Amino acid sequence: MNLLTSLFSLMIFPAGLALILSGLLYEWADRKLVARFQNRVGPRWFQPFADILKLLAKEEIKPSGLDSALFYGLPILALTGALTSALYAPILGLPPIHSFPGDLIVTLYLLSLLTISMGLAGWNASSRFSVIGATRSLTQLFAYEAPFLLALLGPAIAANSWTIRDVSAYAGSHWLILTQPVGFVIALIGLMGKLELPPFDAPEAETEIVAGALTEYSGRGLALFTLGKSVELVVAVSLVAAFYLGGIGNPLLFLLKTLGIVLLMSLLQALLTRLRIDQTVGLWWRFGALLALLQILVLILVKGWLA
Amino acid sequence: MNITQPHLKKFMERMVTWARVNSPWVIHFNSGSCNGCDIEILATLTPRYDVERFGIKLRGSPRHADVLVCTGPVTRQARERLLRIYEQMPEPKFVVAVGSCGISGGVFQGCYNVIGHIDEVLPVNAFIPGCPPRPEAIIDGIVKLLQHVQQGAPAPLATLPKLQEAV
Amino acid sequence: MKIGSMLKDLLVSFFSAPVTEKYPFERPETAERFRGKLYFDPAKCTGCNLCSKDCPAHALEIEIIDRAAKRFVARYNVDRCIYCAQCVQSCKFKCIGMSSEDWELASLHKAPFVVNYGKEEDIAALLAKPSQGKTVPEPAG
Amino acid sequence: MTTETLLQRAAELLTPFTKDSARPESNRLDVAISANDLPAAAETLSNADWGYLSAITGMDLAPEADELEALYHFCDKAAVMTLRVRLPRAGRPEIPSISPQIPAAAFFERELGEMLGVTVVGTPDPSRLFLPDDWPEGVYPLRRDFKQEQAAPVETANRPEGGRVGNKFIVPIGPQHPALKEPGHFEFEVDGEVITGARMRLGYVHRGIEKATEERNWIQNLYLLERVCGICSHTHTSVYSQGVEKLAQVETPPRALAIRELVAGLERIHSHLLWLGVAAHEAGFDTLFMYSWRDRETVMNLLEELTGNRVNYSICVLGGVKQDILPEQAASIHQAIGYLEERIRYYLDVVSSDTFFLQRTRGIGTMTLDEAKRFGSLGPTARASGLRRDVRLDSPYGAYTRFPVSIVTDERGDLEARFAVRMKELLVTCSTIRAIVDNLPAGELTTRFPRKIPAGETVSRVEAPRGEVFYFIKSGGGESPTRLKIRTPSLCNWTSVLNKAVGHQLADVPMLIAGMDPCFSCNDRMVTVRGKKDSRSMTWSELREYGIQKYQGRR
Repeated sequence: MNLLTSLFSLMIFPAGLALILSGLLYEWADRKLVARFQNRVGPRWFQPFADILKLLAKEEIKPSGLDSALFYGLPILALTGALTSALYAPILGLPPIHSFPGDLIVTLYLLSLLTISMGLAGWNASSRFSVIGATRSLTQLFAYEAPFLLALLGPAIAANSWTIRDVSAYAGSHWLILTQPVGFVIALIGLMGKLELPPFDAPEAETEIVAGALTEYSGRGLALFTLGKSVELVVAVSLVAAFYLGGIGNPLLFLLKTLGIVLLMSLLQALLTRLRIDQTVGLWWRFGALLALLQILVLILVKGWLA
Repeated sequence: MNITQPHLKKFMERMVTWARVNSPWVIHFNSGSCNGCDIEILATLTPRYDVERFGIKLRGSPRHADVLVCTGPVTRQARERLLRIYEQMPEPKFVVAVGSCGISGGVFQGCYNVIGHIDEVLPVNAFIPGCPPRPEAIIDGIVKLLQHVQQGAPAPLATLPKLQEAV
Repeated sequence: MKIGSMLKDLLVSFFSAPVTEKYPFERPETAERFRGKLYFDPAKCTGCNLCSKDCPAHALEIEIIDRAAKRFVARYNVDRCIYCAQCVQSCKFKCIGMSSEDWELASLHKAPFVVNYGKEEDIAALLAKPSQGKTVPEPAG
Repeated sequence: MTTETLLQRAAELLTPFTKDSARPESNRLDVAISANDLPAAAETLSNADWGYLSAITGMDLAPEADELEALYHFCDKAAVMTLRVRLPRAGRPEIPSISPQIPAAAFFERELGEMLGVTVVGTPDPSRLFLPDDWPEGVYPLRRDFKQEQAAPVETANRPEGGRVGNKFIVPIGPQHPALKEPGHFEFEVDGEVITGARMRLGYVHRGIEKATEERNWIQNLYLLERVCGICSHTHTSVYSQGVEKLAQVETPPRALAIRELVAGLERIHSHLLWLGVAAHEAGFDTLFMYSWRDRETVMNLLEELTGNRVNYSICVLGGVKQDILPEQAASIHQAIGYLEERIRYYLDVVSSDTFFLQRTRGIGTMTLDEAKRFGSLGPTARASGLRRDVRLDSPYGAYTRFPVSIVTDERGDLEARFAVRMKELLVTCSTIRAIVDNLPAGELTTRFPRKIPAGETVSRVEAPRGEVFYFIKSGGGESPTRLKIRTPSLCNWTSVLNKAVGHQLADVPMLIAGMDPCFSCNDRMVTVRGKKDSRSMTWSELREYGIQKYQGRR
């Protein structure tokens, strides 16, 4: 019997279809807020659905001279990476469906599977712009991965457990944003680095390298990649919300928390200029990693002193 | 399943046309224009006109685009690039000629380096005269094209000479 | 050296209505000097053809059927016209003007771009016989 | 240093080379010299720091004399000194290059070579600049006997290179552009992210306007020249009508001149705000692009209200202007300028204090004063490096004597300085516009103007938003000009941009070229079309092979 319920929860409700729909809605919220900050009306609510459906119905062109298995396989890999990471994350205000000790680390690496597959897709393509886009997204991956991980480890250490379910339960009782404000800031900025939102969108800088790694993709490949990115947006935002903004209360409250983070992110997107790739890496390594390490150090001292 | 086959197919057809009409991604190419029409096209993206409310996004790569908005009287040097961009756009694709130069050569008719009409190089779906047309007139042109697509008129597949003959 | 120097502007426009004009649903009113589509009044015309001589884009030709009875037909190409109003400037009898309301001229094919102004029977007579209007030098290549 | 003393000094400097000299106008001196004295003459002029090379005009004197003539125009403040070199028309006329002495001459010589068939000996890059790749050899459009049939397309194999050539990695940028601008074609040799070399090819927007002016009468040319560039259309009509009015010795009424200066000011505001938005978009700061273009709509409304069109105003007529400034329009000008002035101050503060934006502009593409002089750069780009060059002050034309402007310069010379100079310039323009509207001189709008212009030559210079526009107009007494030379400011600024690009990051290229141009190439990629139709595929090398065979007629 639980095969049917787990199949249902995998395919339909919290993980599969509902996740994709909420991913598209979050992406619409992000685009609408950025447009409103720029004094524009912005897209209608069903815009991401129309984009994805149109892309799926478009003809797919595979430029010659590149490995077709990789060309068709990587978008699928990217989307599956993003979808599976949702299994352990508290999405849509529900406690995670499955959890096992140490699933925090697995989720984070499943999330960066998308960036790695996009980098590989860019590297595989023949156009110079995808190659440059791929190198940029991989260099940026190494830049923000460490501080982002450390920022999420803070609450895990505070709750001294590695499973997301326990950490979010622990975070439910005390608001970690107050005790670890630096951790929250780094997690937020790390989130924008992972999702390659401006000011960290050098890998797909439209005016320099057109669409970076995705320049060659059209039709289905492009649809799967954009879908993967919006699902990643949902998963990462709910992870940070669950850890820092007081766990998963009732679903409505959790929805407000995630939308609060999306609002903050779109404000930063509208406010800041895109940084060159060497400036982003410099920023991450000089401030990001340092502050995150400091935060962990302080946390361990405090825990040691308390215990 | 076969009784619902035609219904399913019709429903899918309507859904795909709905998606195509509601998210027309645009790519802009200046084939020799004086920039008057180009700055009006760009003005449609800015807050006062904001075409993102129709789902129109300016894309940099021909791979991602559905509508090629082309300006200028197609100089001889730009002709091959124009063909190449059109070749690289996935089906179904549409071409909008903006400005009197693109439709008839405008004030540059008879210049030695100018071909004159975009529809001599590509199959054009919509013409927007004006020198330059106002941003509202450009939006009006694109809305007319989208309404035409809405009525289910399939886009003319690439009927132009293939790249080999064109080179 | 501020981090977000445009923050105030962003917040102001976030909480106020966007400045976007909802074009196809509400039509903006244009300045009354705006140069839209041409209109021609054959009654005042004398067939002097000064307007089509100075047109930089060969967009206007006046066909003279009967000078005394003021029977003229103006063949106006909407797609060639560059909306510069030199014809309005050259015409001494004020029979040509540019409407400031009529600027939504987009169309899906080129047929509606040739417009004939004049009395119905003159236009019919003109369309009957083959027109030998000014040939535009065909561009090379 | 009045114009008279400047011209005398130039005459003295050139006495060893002068064959004969003439003074056609109060501020112009023509010096005829022989071809091989040219480099020496250029050397003495640049050593004596006499002005700068503004343009090279090539003329074919076919009906009168079987000769070509190359005119090297040097300008210093209001003085214009032209070196005239006559060359035989038959065979391969040759002229020594002066680019070793004046690097800015390289582009002019490239154009002279391809348009008139004069071989410039020793010019760094004699390849084609404007004419298309498939233009037949030996056909020169600006010769009098040029017929369009001679120019049938000829297949050539020299396609722009892309991808990995040897160990160099070529990034082609242009001619298609995600945001806007004239398509040109740039090729940057890239080592990792740092640029090691840059090559450029224009010609995508070359429509052959200079030849077309000879086939149209004086009135039609007004509207043809207005469409040389859509962003500074008023500049071209005012420089053309000012030159033709000088040729026809017609006195333009002061009210018309003031209205021309007013519209030129409004055009400068719209052009600089446009540039601010596009440069911010290149840097990835889309919010500034959205806000600056939203505020630009105010000045576009104003232009539409005054002239009837948002971009090609067509307000200039030979001998005056078409539209008048009525009292209620003066009120709306005041109201709009008030709002714009406040917003421009705000943008000046944004571009000089936003930390993230300064990361992309401070210290990028820094050009020192003498580099600016050597590359012959013009307009705000030059003034940002401290070069005090502005035609509205050097040789005031039209109503600029009655409503003067003050010059804005900066010493830093980097991108941030160029943003600051343009914004400060706008503040000066706003106050000038207010002064014009308040005391608009009374009087007529236009005067009678002959249809045939008496024979003669003249030089007309105007300060466009991007720099000095130089026109040389020669009339043979008929209804159309015999020669009309247009030199737009961008041609001079390319050299400085290309040399500055070397050593910078690829990500800085759009910012470096910002305000000028293209960013994405669409060529050099082949396609396998998989789908309903037949699948055809060509690899890149296959197509090049195909192209070469096709061009040699074997296919």
